[in-house]
Amino acid sequence: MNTKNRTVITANQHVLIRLPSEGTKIVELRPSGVVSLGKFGSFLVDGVLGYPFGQSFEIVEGQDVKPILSLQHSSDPKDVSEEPEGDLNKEELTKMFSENNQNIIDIGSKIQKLTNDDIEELKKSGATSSIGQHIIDQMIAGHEGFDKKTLFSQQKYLRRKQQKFLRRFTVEYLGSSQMLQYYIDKDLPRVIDLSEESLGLLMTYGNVRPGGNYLLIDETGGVVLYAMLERMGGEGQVVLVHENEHVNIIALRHAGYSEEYINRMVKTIDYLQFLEPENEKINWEDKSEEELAEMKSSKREQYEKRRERATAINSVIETVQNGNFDALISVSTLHQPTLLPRILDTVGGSRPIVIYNQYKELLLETQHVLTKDKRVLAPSIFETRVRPYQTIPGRMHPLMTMRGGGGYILWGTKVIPQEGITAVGRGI
Amino acid sequence: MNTKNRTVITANQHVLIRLPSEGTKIVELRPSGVVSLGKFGSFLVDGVLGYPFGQSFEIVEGQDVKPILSLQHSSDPKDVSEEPEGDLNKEELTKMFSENNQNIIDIGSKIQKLTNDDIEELKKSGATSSIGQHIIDQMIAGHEGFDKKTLFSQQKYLRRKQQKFLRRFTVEYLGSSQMLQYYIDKDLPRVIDLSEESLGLLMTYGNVRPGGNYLLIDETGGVVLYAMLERMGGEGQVVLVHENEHVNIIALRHAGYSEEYINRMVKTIDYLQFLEPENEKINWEDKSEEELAEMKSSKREQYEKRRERATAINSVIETVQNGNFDALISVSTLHQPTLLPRILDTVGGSRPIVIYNQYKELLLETQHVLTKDKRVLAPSIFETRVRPYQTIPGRMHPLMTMRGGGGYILWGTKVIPQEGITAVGRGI
Amino acid sequence: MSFYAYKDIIEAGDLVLAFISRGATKPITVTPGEVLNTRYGQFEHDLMIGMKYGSQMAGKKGYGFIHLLHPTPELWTLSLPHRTQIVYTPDSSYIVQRLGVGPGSRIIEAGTGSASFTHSFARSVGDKGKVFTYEFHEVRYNEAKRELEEHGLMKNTVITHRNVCDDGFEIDNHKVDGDVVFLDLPSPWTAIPHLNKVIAEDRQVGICCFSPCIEQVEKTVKALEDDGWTSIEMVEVAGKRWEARKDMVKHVDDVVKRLKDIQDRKSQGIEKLRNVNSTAPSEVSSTESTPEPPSKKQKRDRGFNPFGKGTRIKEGDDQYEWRDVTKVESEIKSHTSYLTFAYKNPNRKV
Amino acid sequence: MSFYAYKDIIEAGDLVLAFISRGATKPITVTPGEVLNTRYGQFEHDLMIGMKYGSQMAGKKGYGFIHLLHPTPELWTLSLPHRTQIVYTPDSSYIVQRLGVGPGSRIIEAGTGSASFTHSFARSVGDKGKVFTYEFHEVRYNEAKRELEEHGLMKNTVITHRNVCDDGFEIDNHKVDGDVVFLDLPSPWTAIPHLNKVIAEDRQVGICCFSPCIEQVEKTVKALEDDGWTSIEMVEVAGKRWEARKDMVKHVDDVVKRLKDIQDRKSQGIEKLRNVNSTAPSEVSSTESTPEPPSKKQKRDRGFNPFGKGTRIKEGDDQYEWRDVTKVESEIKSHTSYLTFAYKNPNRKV
Repeated sequence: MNTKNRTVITANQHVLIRLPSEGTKIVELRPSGVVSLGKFGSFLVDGVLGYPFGQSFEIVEGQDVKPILSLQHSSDPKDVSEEPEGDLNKEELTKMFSENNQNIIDIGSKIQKLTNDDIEELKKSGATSSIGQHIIDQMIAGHEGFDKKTLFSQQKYLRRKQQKFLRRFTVEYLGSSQMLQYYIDKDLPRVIDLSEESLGLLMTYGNVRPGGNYLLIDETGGVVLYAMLERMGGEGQVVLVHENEHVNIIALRHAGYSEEYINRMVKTIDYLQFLEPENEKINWEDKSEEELAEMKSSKREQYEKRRERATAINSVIETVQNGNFDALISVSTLHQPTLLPRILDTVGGSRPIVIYNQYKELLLETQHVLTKDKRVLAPSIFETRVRPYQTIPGRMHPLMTMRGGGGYILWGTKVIPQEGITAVGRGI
Repeated sequence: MNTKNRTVITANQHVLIRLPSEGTKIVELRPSGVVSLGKFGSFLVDGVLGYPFGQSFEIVEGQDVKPILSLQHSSDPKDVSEEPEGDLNKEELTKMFSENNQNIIDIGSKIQKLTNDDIEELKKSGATSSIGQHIIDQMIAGHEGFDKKTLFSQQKYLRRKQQKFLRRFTVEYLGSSQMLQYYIDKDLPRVIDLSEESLGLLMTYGNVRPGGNYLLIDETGGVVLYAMLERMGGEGQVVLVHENEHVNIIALRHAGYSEEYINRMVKTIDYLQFLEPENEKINWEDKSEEELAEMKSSKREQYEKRRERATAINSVIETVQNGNFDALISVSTLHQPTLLPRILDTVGGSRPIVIYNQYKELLLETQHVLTKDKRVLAPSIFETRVRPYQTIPGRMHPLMTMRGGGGYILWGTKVIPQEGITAVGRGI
Repeated sequence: MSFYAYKDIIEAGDLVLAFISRGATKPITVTPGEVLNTRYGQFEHDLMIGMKYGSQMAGKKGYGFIHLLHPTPELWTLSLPHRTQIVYTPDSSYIVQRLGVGPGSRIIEAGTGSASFTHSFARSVGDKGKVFTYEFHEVRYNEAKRELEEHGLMKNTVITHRNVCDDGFEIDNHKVDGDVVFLDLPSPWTAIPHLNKVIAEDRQVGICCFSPCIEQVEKTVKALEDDGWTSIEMVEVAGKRWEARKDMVKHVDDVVKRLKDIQDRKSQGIEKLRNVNSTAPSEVSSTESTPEPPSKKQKRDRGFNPFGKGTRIKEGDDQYEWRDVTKVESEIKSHTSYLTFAYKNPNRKV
Repeated sequence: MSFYAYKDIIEAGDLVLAFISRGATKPITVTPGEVLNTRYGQFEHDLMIGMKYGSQMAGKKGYGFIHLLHPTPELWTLSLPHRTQIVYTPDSSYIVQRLGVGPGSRIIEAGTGSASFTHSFARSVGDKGKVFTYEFHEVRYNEAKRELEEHGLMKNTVITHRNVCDDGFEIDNHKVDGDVVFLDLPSPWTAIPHLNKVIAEDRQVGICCFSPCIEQVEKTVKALEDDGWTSIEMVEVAGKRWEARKDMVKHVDDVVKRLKDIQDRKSQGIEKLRNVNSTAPSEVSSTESTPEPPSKKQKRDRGFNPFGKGTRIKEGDDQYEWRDVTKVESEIKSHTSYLTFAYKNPNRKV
């Protein structure tokens, strides 16, 4: 079974750390260990254990932490009466308030008297909770034009600085969205440009749920597989097709699933075994009890290993031959128009076919092939894009820039065509 | 010269009529004539003359009109103190105000007791200014659930009805945006899916301005040409390449330009003449004065016609041979990757190449060809989309649906490559 | 038939989605003796029994067909009449992904509306989870309740007739203990304070408020902040559907050939033949051209007509060259609602 | 050189835009004796004189090149450092089109900002039109004024140092008589009432207010309504740039062949050779394969490697099969500003 704790921060789990800079990190929480966050400081693991996932912390003294309301709120969470906006240097801000930015000369960093060396010096000078705040105060003092900025741009400036220096972090459950986010930040080609919204659409159009029996092609190192396992909650099965000798599900390294759990939920098969099952089945006959009894223990061990492997391969090949999968989900850079027609028949009737690609042009080619093929009903290409807003009251607008791309999804339904039916009009 | 009046509604001009239903119509304002707006009534042309373009009117008695502030404002424009929102049946609305729509049963048209026959009857019964209002009053009376709707949905309902029955209209100058809008409503394939924003981008990236000398391929029936002439203000020249025996600039029928003006501004040439100029030039030698003197007048007339045609054709062929156009603007369904390389050299150095297509995939192919060609610097494909909002205060949101598509634009700069230059890195 | 799992063979009493054409899917309950009438023919329920889900089924008269689909929350959403606002799949799939909805999640949904999102939630949370859905509009409540019962979704779903803005979310005999909240209400800010009594106290709770107007978002953000929700972010989801099409390749060389052909015909006076019923049009005299089908022989002589102008050409016709292109729907959903997300934490060891 | 018309040959004193690479265009004034230094080489101004605009120019050492472009408002916008907010071409081109800006238009623009839109207006209104532009920030005003003078745009442009929100738009010695208004100000609603004194009285006037935040739009809409503007509509413009790319076609048959190759090599023990420096890799022994370039011979034996994994492959390499694809910028401008349009009419015969 899945031994992960999804609600409480627990030792020996991989978690996502979200930083004020909006950067992310995956760390393993070793009991009594220390986690380093680079310039944001380091903290003792034991200090965060027992809180629910999603809790934010501030590093206070040494490597100790105190819980805070959020990355934007320095105060103790019990003190909820605190103003959520502008809690930082509110007085100074108000004192320096100026009606507009008519007198500001916007020549960027020249205005900033504090050098990077000064900042490094300050950072070294203490490890107290106020170090970030201290640096920011110094920076304001060194910023000639600060009192000429509008209240709003002052706040924006402080927020930027805050993101750079405050020693705060949030511990999040490493769900599939967090896992994807981590790879998007660190290695976008690894996840083939997949966005969170496209992943959600894949899971929904694929009808992924507890108990399903899915056929999956996943070249994201297992990020898509991880999302499926999350939706399946330990019930059902995923048959994962791979193109290399060994399957790459590197993302599952952080999943916290036991090997037994993964072996039960995920069966792997390579394209050779998938497409030429009869050749690739392993001829295996169990040796008799007598024969086994005669074997040396080392030989016996070898025999058991080979037996296990043969059983596993033959079993997954049989699973594929039996087919009737509850969905085909493909996130792959292989040429789908030539691949799909060869594997479609393993999917059950009325089940979804869901193909992701980074490029609409390649799904276009795929759609033409599927439309001609008749085994996939009403295939269409879907594009979904999420546009985040800045929600500061009185200053609401979409973020000025965002990541382009995010991929496209072809969705259709596997059907069973009948020979010799004449259409009236177009029919489809 | 351009004899159009761009500011005042003037007799004998084609204008755009905008209706409360958001429908559009192009009509010619014949003095003392009557313009029929179908179910919105009809009006005497003389009543609208002399007002500035953009004026809205209401049909009052018979076919007379009175100026109104806008299609949404019934009042006299002098009375600007009037509330802009909810001026219609405001009292009833307030009386029937209900906090929310908890008790409304939304079963659409069943609730509407007034039959279409009733409405037709009402419409026949009178031609007074209040006919539309009268119908709406009757509909409210016949609408069982009306008093259970929220104030907002009541207003929305009335607005919808208003759009259907109120006898109001706006007279707009028939600019290029209006011309395009008209075709978008009536015959979208005619303008190859071009949107107003794409047209604007074409004109701007094409650097269209007074005095320019442009090469144009326009399969929209002259809508793009019309936009260019608008931007040129009677100065400069457009050479228009066409694929049929005769050029199709049907949109210019409504332009109000004189034939002389069009002949001065627009030169036409077909692809055969363009691509095989030497073969297509007409051998022409003027006859001597003596020869001409001997001709019969009918023969002489024929001679002059042939002379004019030969001069025109030879002149435009020479213009193309001289080249140095200030831009190439192409809005065409012809295969650009094979066409462009053959015509690029007629465009001057550092001038824009701007290619519109309904399909990004076709510009993609074109971009690859141009990138290899080296005569077009930094070609890229641009997509621009305008998203309109509902701006009712307190109810602001993007419109729920809008037209998809609108086309794509490839923009690059014609350059003069030098042989034998080695790049450092990529260079482009 | 079940929204929780697939079955393979259609039985009497099953809910089947009859896919008639794109945009026309009709839900039917398979009932012996009944007949489904569509513009593509008549389809007897008796013959459906025993067929496989996904089968193409021929009409009674031997032509015309439909496909018999197994219900899923997504296909169900597509089959819904637009009787009320529906949370469409681009929005619902993102909400489910972002809030980490999965087996065991405990959902609070208000209002139920068309219940299409309720179906999606019920499928996703499985038998370890629970969906509490609230609808204040009585007619809609009754419709949704009947539907959820008919669809067998009451195993993990509790529907309540309630104005949550006034009366909150508490339910007799149930500890709601919700960890995912979805509010699709005209004034979510009046419902937010009531949530404290029913959301989980031992783990993080996520919320999504679904509001069409920006002013509702401003009030919602304020109410969330006042009530201690954090990491507030508002987003829009834009979903588009693209179709694969083919566009004819028209080479300028063919245009030039056609112009030359016109010139030649003019100088040879062939143009005069235009209105005469020609049985041997010039363009088929070429030895290279493939023989024309009889129907084409009847057509008006258009001279050399490389792009088939004025004739009916099927998209992708082998006689012409084509390029693959994509086309978006002619009318797109440019806005559904703004989605305001936030989280609430116990902020203590649990 | 002029922003009003093209010239063909570069002369001393001309403003030339040196296109170095996408995203790097450098404006230079051609000055005898000077040299442009770029990472692609050094380029002598003296050699530019007499060259055609649009020419590719080689670096001093014979390699590396730039292109010498003629300024246009659009290329100028691309060459601007992002020192202040710029109205980018997707927005500016739409505003010009929608408000019918053309020869003879009389523009009121506040603030001037980077003056990039001022360039575009000046180009479009021609010598029959006029652009009145106002900037309240003194440093920016001085910069813009100098630039407009240097670019020869004062023929039809008047720039004024002014806080229009306080002091309005009237100018000594000029009847502004504007018919197109563009307000890019933090609080346009304070400027709108001042417009009545300077807009045309005998024809329709169009306005566009450019505001990043939605709350500004609400205040603007209110101010426009209060002041008698009608047909108010707010829109957003989304501009995207796409690049043509090529994506390698990877057939599953090649995957299968590779898996078989691995199997074969394993069973033949060839895998053991992996770490030995093989001079004759097995895959080039095939008679069908083209001779490999020497550099490839040196590479590690990867067995049958149909997609060139682990090697450097140039996009579009003829040895592989490719598909054309488009890719959007990795970071897109998701928002510039909201554009609020409205019209004001004299509402009487003129």
